[in-house]
Amino acid sequence: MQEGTGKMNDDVNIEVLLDHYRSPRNYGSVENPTAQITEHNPLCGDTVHFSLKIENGKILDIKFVGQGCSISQGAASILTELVKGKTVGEAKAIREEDFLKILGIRLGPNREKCALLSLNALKKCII
Amino acid sequence: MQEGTGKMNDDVNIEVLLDHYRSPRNYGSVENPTAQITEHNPLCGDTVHFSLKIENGKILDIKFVGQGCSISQGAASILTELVKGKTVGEAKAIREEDFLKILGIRLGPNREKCALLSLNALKKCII
Amino acid sequence: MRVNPEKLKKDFPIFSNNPDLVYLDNAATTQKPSSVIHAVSDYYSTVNSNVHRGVYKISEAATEMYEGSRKKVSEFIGARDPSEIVFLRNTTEAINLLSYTLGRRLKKGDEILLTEMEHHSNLIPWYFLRDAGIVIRFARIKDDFTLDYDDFQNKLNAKTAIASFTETSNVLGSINDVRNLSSMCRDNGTISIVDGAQSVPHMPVDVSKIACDYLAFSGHKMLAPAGIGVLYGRKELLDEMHPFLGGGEMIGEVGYNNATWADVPWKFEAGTQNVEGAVGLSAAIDYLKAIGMDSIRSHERSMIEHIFEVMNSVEDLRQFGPLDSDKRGGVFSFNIGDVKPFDILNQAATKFAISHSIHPHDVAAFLDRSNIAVRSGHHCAMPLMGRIGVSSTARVSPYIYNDAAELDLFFDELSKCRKELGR
Amino acid sequence: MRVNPEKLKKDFPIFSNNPDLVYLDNAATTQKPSSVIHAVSDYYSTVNSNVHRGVYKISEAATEMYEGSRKKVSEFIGARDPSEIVFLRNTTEAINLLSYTLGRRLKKGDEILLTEMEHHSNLIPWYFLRDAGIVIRFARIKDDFTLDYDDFQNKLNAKTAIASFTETSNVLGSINDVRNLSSMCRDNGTISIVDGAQSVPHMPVDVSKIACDYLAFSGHKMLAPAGIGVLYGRKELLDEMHPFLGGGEMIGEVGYNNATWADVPWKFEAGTQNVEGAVGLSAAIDYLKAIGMDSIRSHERSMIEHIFEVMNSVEDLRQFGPLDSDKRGGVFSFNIGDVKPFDILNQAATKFAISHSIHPHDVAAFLDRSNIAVRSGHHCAMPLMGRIGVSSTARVSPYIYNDAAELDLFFDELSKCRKELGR
Ligand SMILES: Cc1ncc(COP(=O)(O)O)c(C=O)c1O
Ligand SMILES: Cc1ncc(COP(=O)(O)O)c(C=O)c1O
Repeated sequence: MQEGTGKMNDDVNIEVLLDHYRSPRNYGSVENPTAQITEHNPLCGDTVHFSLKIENGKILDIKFVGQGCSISQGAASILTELVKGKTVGEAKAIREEDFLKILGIRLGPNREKCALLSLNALKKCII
Repeated sequence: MQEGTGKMNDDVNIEVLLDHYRSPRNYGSVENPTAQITEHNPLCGDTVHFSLKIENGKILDIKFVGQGCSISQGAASILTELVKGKTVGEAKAIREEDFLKILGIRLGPNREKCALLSLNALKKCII
Repeated sequence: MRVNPEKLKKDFPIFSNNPDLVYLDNAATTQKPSSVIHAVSDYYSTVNSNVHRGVYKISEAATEMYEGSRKKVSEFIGARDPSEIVFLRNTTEAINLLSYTLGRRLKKGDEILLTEMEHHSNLIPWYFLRDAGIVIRFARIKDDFTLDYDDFQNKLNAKTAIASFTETSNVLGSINDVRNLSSMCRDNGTISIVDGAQSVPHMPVDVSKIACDYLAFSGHKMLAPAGIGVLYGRKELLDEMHPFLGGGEMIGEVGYNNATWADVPWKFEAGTQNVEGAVGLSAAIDYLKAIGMDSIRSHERSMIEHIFEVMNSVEDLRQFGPLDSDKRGGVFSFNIGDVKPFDILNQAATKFAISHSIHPHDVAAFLDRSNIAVRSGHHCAMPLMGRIGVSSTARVSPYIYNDAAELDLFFDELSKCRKELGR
Repeated sequence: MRVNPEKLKKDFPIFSNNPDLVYLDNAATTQKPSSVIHAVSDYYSTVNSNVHRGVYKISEAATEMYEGSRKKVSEFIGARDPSEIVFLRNTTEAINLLSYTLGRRLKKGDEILLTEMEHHSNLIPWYFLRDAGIVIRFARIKDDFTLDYDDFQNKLNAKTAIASFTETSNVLGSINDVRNLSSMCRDNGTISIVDGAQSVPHMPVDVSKIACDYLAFSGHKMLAPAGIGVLYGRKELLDEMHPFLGGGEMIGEVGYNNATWADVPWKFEAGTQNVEGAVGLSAAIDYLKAIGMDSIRSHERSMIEHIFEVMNSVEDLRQFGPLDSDKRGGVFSFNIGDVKPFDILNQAATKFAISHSIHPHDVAAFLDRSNIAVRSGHHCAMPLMGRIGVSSTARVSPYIYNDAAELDLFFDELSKCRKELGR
């Protein structure tokens, strides 16, 4: 019961995430996006909006705006860096487990929803 | 938990009830009844049918037919003896507690329903 | 593994507190082993909290337990994914959920096919739809108390939107071939619903093999607490259904003028969840799996075969159920003499008709003197009572903690009852 | 009697197992005292069985406990008769029962009056009726977070068939004068429904004084197990209602073509009852009555007054609820900075808007490091979140085992959180 559940300081990567939260990368909106999506987490109202420019199956640009907790917003920022320049196929292939591993922080089932909000939004948007 | 619950032999009166069950009094149907009712116990399908001849507010005759367990049928027989000759007002005044006391056997809440079937039927019928 | 009732019995505190208790009413509800009782009280004593929405340790832990139980249930019945498992109160609620939500889409003249051996919980929810002009039909049972599959097939027609049938009858013990029935439904484009209340606790049940659309069952009949039950549904079907109860947890977004729903299964779990119930159910499944569902089925088969062997020692005994133990669960309904339905004309004419029978209530009360707990009544299957020509029956339904010696004791007392109360 | 949290805490095993736990999420669910935990496990270990239909000792005993619990509940809330108490799963199910059954009688254009501060469980069930052309209206809340009674009165009109309102808001802590509201309803010929989920556990609630038509509440928010809740309804009204769930126990007689219903309250209790839940609820009521509901109300009043005294020590704190402790339960919702609803245009323009606020989830996660359990999110009241101009809040809701020292610890940690996470 004491393990694996939201102890924010237990993990080295929490600082990386918090840095993304405080200074989000790729924040804003792509002009003339070819795809965009707004997604909410009903748990708490965490919101992310992604706008993308995709050409020939490649993600040329991706930006986000959003509002919510450090985990949802930090994860969104990290995700933009991760998929920018990748193909749509590569982005779609990122599994939930993979992304959680990349974030590298241990989360309980409830906070996981925050962390996975942006990945799920992105996947819905690039179907 | 061990008390008051259907130990058929604990009570002296059980023999009286069983006698009524085996040799029911007033069994049959009154001819040209002025009131009659059929009532079921949904617990088990116990059924009683009462037919009555009431004149000037007095129960001149009452008979029953029925089918069911010893308690429901014995109680019906006892009830006919109890109210025959009484006024409707007197019959209506018999409370559940009173009738259970007259039966004189200890019953749990589930078997009580069997014992009270006939009293409830009679009351509905002479409203 | 062979079921060892004597050993298992030690796991159930009720039997140490009532050493003489011969509990033979397991079709109504089962007793609880210590592991289940402790799972529930440990939950209260360590992580009790609201699931899904708490950003703190005990809530995360409770959520893991709750969703872990869902996963365990899904594996137990062979579902493809935990999201196909909806936690509800019991079988009754599950079938009502279906009648209310699927019922929304039906139109006047559509038919629902049931069988003559259904429990009220698989009758009344459908009867409600009659107000909307839905027609309810019943597949007949045969004289040997098995389902008439031809009649079922014949009554499936272009209008049959839904068929709902029990896997094991709680009165007759008849085991229906629900795989066959579901396949007939599929071929006919009819939704198939299996009432698993009396099968899931007693034998291996695998929805991937049955290939039904829905399956409902209750925790309290399989060693778990009351208040927790399960609706399995194929994900594609659950996805497109309207929600049933509205409230907390089942929503996506809500404004004053609009609302969207959460994904399944949460869409169907409005209000604060019975987490301790799910935790108890998980412990119950662990207990049952350790024994093995195949072993449990074998044990109950041996119980009913033992009953078949000794039942004729009781004079005037009538039993109601298939005599082929391949098609028969452990349930044994019987009467002493003919306990006919009430018929006022007949009754008045034949003077007093009880003489050749003992009412099942009197049978049960007599057995209770020896601490043998059996059920008596209509078993929430009144129409079936009429069908088999009785007003009610007594019923014995053994489980893993019952053995042949207990059945022998039961039959001994039953013979005494026949002598003392019969005429 | 004064509530002695330190002493009471010893009755709750979760606190001996988690000595540092500061549990402040009681509006979500409460912890369970040993007396409740033991009532449940003793039930399993002594008389566990099916109620109402068993003609054997343990079933009679279980029935007495189940119906005894009903009697206790009826006295606890001042009902005239136990038959006015229906056992259900929780508040959510109770309100859905009403929306489904009362909804049958409504016609297009009929209105239902709610308030802006309702929980999803008192919104969505009514929203479902919009499909049938029913109009939902909302009595407004004022800037001081109290209900606007004039607006409620104004919105009651000839078409208002039903009004459903909470006694205490689970977000704002506002206590509504439900006696007044019910009287307005009665004068208007409108059915009144009180959501007592947040009041019955926290203060004396007496339906004979409120004179409402219905009251709903949940066991798990008042020390009892999950899976048991209560609908109180005036007998005359319950009598004439259509049943909700169909199944075992709720019937009178059933044939293949027809069915009649049992008397209330059993008409509404389809399926195997959660007897252990009722037994646990009974033990919980005993525990609460021994303290006294007046004392509990006083304790919570002192808690919220203490909060008012110290809350300003935290920079940028915004609180959402009436500042008059006469009109305020123990619930305390707050944010650090402005946690505005998401607005994409605004968001992109202001570059990055989180700078002046800390998201409630981060607040809760921070507090969790010190084992302080608080809720964060929309509290199943999304529309209200919009109304008070936030996307979500953090919430503290003390109960009988919480004291001022715990609140002080909470505020200390909150100040640290403000420093560490704020910018
Ligand atoms: C005001 C209010 N109403 C209704 C509910 C729903 O209660 P439950 O989830 O127990 O059905 C809650 C709590 O969740 C509440 O706070
Ligand atoms: C065949 C069958 N279906 C449904 C039910 C209803 O189960 P529950 O009362 O747990 O909802 C039962 C048992 O009561 C049953 O035996």
